[in-house]
Amino acid sequence: GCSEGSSTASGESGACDASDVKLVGQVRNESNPYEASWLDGGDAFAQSVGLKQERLTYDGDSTKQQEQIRQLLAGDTDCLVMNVLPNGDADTTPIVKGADQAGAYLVTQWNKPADLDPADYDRWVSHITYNGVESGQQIGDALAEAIGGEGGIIALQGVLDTAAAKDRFAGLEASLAKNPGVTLLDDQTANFSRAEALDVTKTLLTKHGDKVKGIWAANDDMALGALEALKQAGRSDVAVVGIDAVPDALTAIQDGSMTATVSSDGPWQGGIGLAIGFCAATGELDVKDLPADNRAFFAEQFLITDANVGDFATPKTDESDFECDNVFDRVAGPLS
Amino acid sequence: MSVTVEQAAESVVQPKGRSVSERLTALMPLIALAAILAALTVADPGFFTQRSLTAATMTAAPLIVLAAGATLVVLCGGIDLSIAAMASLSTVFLALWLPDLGALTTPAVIGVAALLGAVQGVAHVYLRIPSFIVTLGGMSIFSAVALVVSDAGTVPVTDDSTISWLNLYVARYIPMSVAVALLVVAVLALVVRLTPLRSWITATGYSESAARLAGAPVDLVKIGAFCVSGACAGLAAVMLVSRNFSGNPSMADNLLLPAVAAIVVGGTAITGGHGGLWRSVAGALVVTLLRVGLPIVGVPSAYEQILYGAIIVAAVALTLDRSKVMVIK
Amino acid sequence: MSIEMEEKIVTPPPAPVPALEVRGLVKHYPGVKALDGVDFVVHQNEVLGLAGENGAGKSTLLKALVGLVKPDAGDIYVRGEKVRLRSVVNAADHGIGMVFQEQSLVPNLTAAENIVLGSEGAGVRGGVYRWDRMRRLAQEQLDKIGSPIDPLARTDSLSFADRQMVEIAKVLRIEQRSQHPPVIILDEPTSVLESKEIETLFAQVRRLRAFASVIFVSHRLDEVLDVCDRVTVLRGGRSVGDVPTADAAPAELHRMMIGSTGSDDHYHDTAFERSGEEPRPRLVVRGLSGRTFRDVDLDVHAGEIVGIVGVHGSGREDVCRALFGAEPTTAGEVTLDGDALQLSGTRAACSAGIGYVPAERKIEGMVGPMSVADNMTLTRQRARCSGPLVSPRKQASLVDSWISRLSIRTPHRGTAIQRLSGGNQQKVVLARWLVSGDVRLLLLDHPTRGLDIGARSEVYRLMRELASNGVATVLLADSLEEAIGMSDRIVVMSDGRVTAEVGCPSGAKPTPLDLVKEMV
Amino acid sequence: MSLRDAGPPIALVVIFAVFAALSPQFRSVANVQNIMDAAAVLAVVTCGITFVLMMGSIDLSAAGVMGASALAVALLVENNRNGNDLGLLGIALAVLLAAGLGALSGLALVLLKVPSFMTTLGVSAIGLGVATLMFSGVQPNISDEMLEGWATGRFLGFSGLAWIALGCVLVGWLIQRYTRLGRYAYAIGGAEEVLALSGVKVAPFKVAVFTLAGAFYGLGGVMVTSQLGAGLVQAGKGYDFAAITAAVVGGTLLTGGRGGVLHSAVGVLLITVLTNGLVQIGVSPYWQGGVQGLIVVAAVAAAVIPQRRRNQVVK
Ligand SMILES: Nc1ncnc2c1ncn2[C@@H]1O[C@H](COP(=O)(O)OP(=O)(O)OP(=O)(O)O)[C@@H](O)[C@H]1O
Ligand SMILES: Nc1ncnc2c1ncn2[C@@H]1O[C@H](COP(=O)(O)OP(=O)(O)OP(=O)(O)O)[C@@H](O)[C@H]1O
Ligand SMILES: [Mg+2]
Ligand SMILES: [Mg+2]
Repeated sequence: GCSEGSSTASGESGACDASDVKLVGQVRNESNPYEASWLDGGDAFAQSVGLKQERLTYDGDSTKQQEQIRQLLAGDTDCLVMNVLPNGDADTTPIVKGADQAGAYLVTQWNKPADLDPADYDRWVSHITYNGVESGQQIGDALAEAIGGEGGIIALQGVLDTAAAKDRFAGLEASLAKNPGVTLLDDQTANFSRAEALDVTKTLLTKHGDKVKGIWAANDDMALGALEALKQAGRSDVAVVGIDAVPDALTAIQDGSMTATVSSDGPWQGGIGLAIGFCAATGELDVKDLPADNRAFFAEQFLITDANVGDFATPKTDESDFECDNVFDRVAGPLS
Repeated sequence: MSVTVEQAAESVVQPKGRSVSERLTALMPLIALAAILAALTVADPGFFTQRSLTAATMTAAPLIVLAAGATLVVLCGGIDLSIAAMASLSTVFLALWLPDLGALTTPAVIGVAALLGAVQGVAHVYLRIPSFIVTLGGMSIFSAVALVVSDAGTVPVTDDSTISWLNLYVARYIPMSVAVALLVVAVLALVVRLTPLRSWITATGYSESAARLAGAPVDLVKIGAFCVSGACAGLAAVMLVSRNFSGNPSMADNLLLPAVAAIVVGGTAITGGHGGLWRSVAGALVVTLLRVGLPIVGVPSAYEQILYGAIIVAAVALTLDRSKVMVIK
Repeated sequence: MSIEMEEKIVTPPPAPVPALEVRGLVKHYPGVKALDGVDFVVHQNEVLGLAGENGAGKSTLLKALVGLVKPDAGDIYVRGEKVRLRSVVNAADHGIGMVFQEQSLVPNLTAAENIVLGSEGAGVRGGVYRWDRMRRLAQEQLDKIGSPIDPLARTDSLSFADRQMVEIAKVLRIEQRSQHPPVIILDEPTSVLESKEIETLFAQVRRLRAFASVIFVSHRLDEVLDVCDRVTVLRGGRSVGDVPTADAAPAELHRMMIGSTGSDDHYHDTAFERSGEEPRPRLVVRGLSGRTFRDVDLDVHAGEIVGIVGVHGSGREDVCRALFGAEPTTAGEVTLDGDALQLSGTRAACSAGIGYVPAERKIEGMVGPMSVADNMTLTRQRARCSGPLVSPRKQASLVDSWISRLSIRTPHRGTAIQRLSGGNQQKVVLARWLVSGDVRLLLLDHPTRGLDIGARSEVYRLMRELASNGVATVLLADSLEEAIGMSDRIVVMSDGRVTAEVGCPSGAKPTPLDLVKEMV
Repeated sequence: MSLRDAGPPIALVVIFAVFAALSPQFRSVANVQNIMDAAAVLAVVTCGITFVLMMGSIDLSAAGVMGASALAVALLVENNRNGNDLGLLGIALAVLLAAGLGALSGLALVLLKVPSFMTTLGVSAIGLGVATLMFSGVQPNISDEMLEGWATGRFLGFSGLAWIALGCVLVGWLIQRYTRLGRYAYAIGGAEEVLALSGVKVAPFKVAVFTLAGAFYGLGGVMVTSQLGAGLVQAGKGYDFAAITAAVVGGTLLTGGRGGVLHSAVGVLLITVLTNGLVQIGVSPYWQGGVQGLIVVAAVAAAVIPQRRRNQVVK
């Protein structure tokens, strides 16, 4: 019955046999801990439903990502489930249009142009992201508190043309408005890169000297680069905050050299995207009936400081998170 | 198909034909292409389907155009490192101007890109700066301009009616962008082959001083090559926008090394003089197959890079006609 | 060992083993039989001349002797022993060394390094340079040929002739390298030297004869007869004659080389006739100054050949390049047929009807990998085009007609020019300016460098023909004799200035001595 | 020093003077130290690439080779991933691995007769692949005191890395001036075919030069690891083009046969001063890349003015 159904009603939603589903996870590369853990989370989910995840990486190269997606969609797409991290906002549109045309189930994360809405599509099940403004503000506030609400800070921005970089910086600006004692001495981009952050921070430290009381970094990699720069400059009085909760940052928070970070749960992201798509493909979720809040949402995130860092020290996936009834448990709110 | 500039000359003057080995070296880019296709098919039989191959050629279209344009510069003995940044900048211009200029946007963007290319050519020729440096500088300048005019963000295209024709198909199976790419290459190749340009370009590439002392318009030829290279980058940008529905200041940046690789894999000598436009088409297809094919047939990411590196070197070992290249540097 | 000694004592001394012997050497190139069963012998302590027209196979033969060309058939014997020469090093171990026809020095190294290159000996220990040793080794070699060059000068800062001396100094290193009496090969070493330097070289060759054998190639038969003991003549890849110089005359050698007797008057000297009233000179140069020349005045009439002579560094070459727009000028006016010339670039010069044949053919004169046809039509594209398109038919008939007119030896018009012999390459380069027939002023810098007598004569005939068609020619000749033979008027330059002007009409030619007086 | 070599140093002085005039922080002692520290890795990488460029070849493998050596050293010295604690030996092994990758480029060049542009591009990909294999999802953080000390320790005001770079430039210069390897690399750029005519076997020297360059990149990767305290696959990102730019700005010709380690050192300082100065005077991050590109082009243009000739070939 089942197999018959899937072959005849190939265009229809939710008619796939669980064993026919093909799971694909695509991230930039496997050479950074966050994205590697994302793919591991995807593997964990795939294993829990007796499947294998196809791991794709595109080296942070937009064209290569499109090329892979196009090639993927040129194959068998009826029961294809994709959990994709688009390289930038611009890359989401063609992915969505391509998947929709080919009839593949798609979950995207992080990047999406504001005017593109999953609710307008049948097979684009969900878009998941974290509230960058909120996280930027949370760590901004934590930084302000750590320097006693008074003093100069410098900001390290991410890749300038990404929404994440812009939102997080907007969060910092909101935080600055709330903390009038804190002044932004300088902002420079270090392109989310640890090595660039090291050089930029060293230069900014010489430029502003002792006025620098804190460093706000748009991700943990840059925060860690800044920490190295501080170490080399022999400065231990500067507070550093970042976002992403990569293992090294958690260690740094544990040993007190870093002040705060915000969790974005890589393994969960890698699993949940596939889980949502899988549930839609097998018919356990009816895409049309999903509330708008579940089609595009901010996921829950947590500010991590030395008070709660122990809870996050070992990243793990919880299989129950991925059950079809629970997949939307971490919805924190609609995209604003 | 892979008649190169050089061999075209010989077929004109030597109707008796070429020796077997010469024919074979001319075919090498195609042989390399077939070999890689065969290997990928063995690894995953699902790869050798009409849909999959169509998708691969469509993917290759902008790369073909970029590589073909830059091939002219390479034939003249220079190199154009700005093509990718130029294409990125052009995507931003295209997305920004589409609402106002409508159907005129495409020619306008290509024109501007050609102009920027020519400016680099002029700087190279008259300021005597190595093309490597001029275009490296051009690369960062174009990126900065793109970042500023786009306000460091994606510029969405809401009404893509004037460029969406690039997403249609010719004769049902051939993507329009591929047809356009091949047409552009064919026109360029014909112009080069049938006019004195062939002599001038080849002479400039092999021995610039001899060409100059023979009164060949070396400066003009070089500026022209940069100009065409820029125009091709503009056209590649149109293709990219038509499929991405937006412009972005770094959209094509990662196509630089693949484009240069395509030229070299095609068998064009990086030192200038020997090579041809059709060779770059074959090269672009080889590079595309490697870029998309390896991950799709399931090679893990780390091994994919190692394989890519090894295969691409092997491909060049196969395609380069060493009798035409005096020293391999 | 002991038996040999015994034999030597008992039997009368055997005919000495030849230093080098070649039997039936064959070498094919695509479309050409460069060597077609060459036999030849070089005795010990002998200077052997090798003569033959361009493309006769001299360079190929010599390259086979130093292991650079692998013969298809035939044997090489060194001191009676059959050898297979696989590389230059291999040949050097057998005591064979060569100065190549095309200069082969590394331009960005010092002269000293070039001289010891490949056999640094004590100059390098454990991969580390010992510059003082290196300099001393090089100085020894330079002293042998009496060259005053600073061994630590960069080679590209030396003049062409000095570089040639460095090459000769370099090949003499073979004395140190091999314990056998060396065989030293000189492929056209004199074509770029001046008479004084040639004398030094010949003295050197004579010194070498005491302990070595020398093979000497030159297209100047008088030189061959002067310095050699014996001459072997090559024609079409075979040896066609072998005569002691004592009883040979140039005419006879010439006959052997080309198979018929050549005329003595190879300058094709004809009286220069002006038709009616003297018109304005075609080329008028006034006060031209540049990096290496100052205040140069020069007139050349239509149909006139003006030779410029001068020692090295006289600046005559740069004057030519300046007229062609390939060298910047600081002052001066130039008019061609009354129109002011913009010396802005080579392209402008070409379209004004000026042609230039550079001296350094390999680097500046031709595009090696391009075909003969493409090289020939590179300048005058219009000659082979119909409209904007190249017409293969037009090109074929045009190029073929010039190939036969100048008897250029090439398998085909589509052959890469680098596969031709040096002389034939030069003919193609010359033909470049002739194909369209609209050149008004020809600047010829050593146009006959490396050409055999036949080809030379052909070039001279061409120059005359062009002159009688009204082309004005400036000639930087290969030798004073050539300048005198060809020119209607000779301008002497020294230190960048014009120092004298000597009339040189047919029938009232000055002697070389007259000119030398003006030059120094 | 002849006039045509004087261009880049003059440009360096001029640019330094302009920034010093515009920004008081720029001319502070701390910032000069900072510039030297920031130049260290690039200087070492450029040292290596200079030998390749002198031969007229090109080398795009720095990024991959540095990534591989960074991961290797991070896994060989004391770290949080495994029990290794090889110290100096670990560093040597990482440099050796890098030299091996360099040799691979050279071997492919001479044996397969593939242009270095391509062999090094391929080896770069291979290096990144090897690095990703070693990375396997978890960042190795180093805790080796000596290696960390390279970046943090100071001697006469400059960090260990700056001294290492200085040592590399010195060693590079000695190799270039006083060894057969260096002189032949130079000669190969001048006229490779002539070397062959003189009976020199060029191939081993080419391989050796690429190996030497690989070793320099390897050391560069180790230095980045020391700076960042962790082995990153991307340790060498951008260094390939940056090093070529620095070498060319310093006066090394891409066609080979001219330039040298000291030229390149000047080029490195020029680039580093530029990067640092633009941040110091507060140029918008959007424009920084563009301004830097413009100044590099202008600097090279100004530097070539004294050596301009009508018929000079510029590729
Ligand atoms: N590498 C090559 N490939 C093809 N043909 C060649 C090559 N080298 C020489 N030849 C041909 O072999 C023939 C002999 O050439 P070679 O250079 O030995 O002549 P030559 O006697 O030295 O002439 P010249 O006096 O002009 O130097 C010529 O016809 C030439 O075209
Ligand atoms: N920039 C320079 N600085 C110093 N000397 C130079 C420079 N450029 C050229 N020269 C020298 O000036 C001379 C230019 O004279 P030129 O070569 O024209 O003499 P020539 O009379 O044509 O010699 P030849 O008899 O060899 O043809 C050359 O010897 C060259 O070495
Ligand atoms: Mg010869
Ligand atoms: Mg001269």
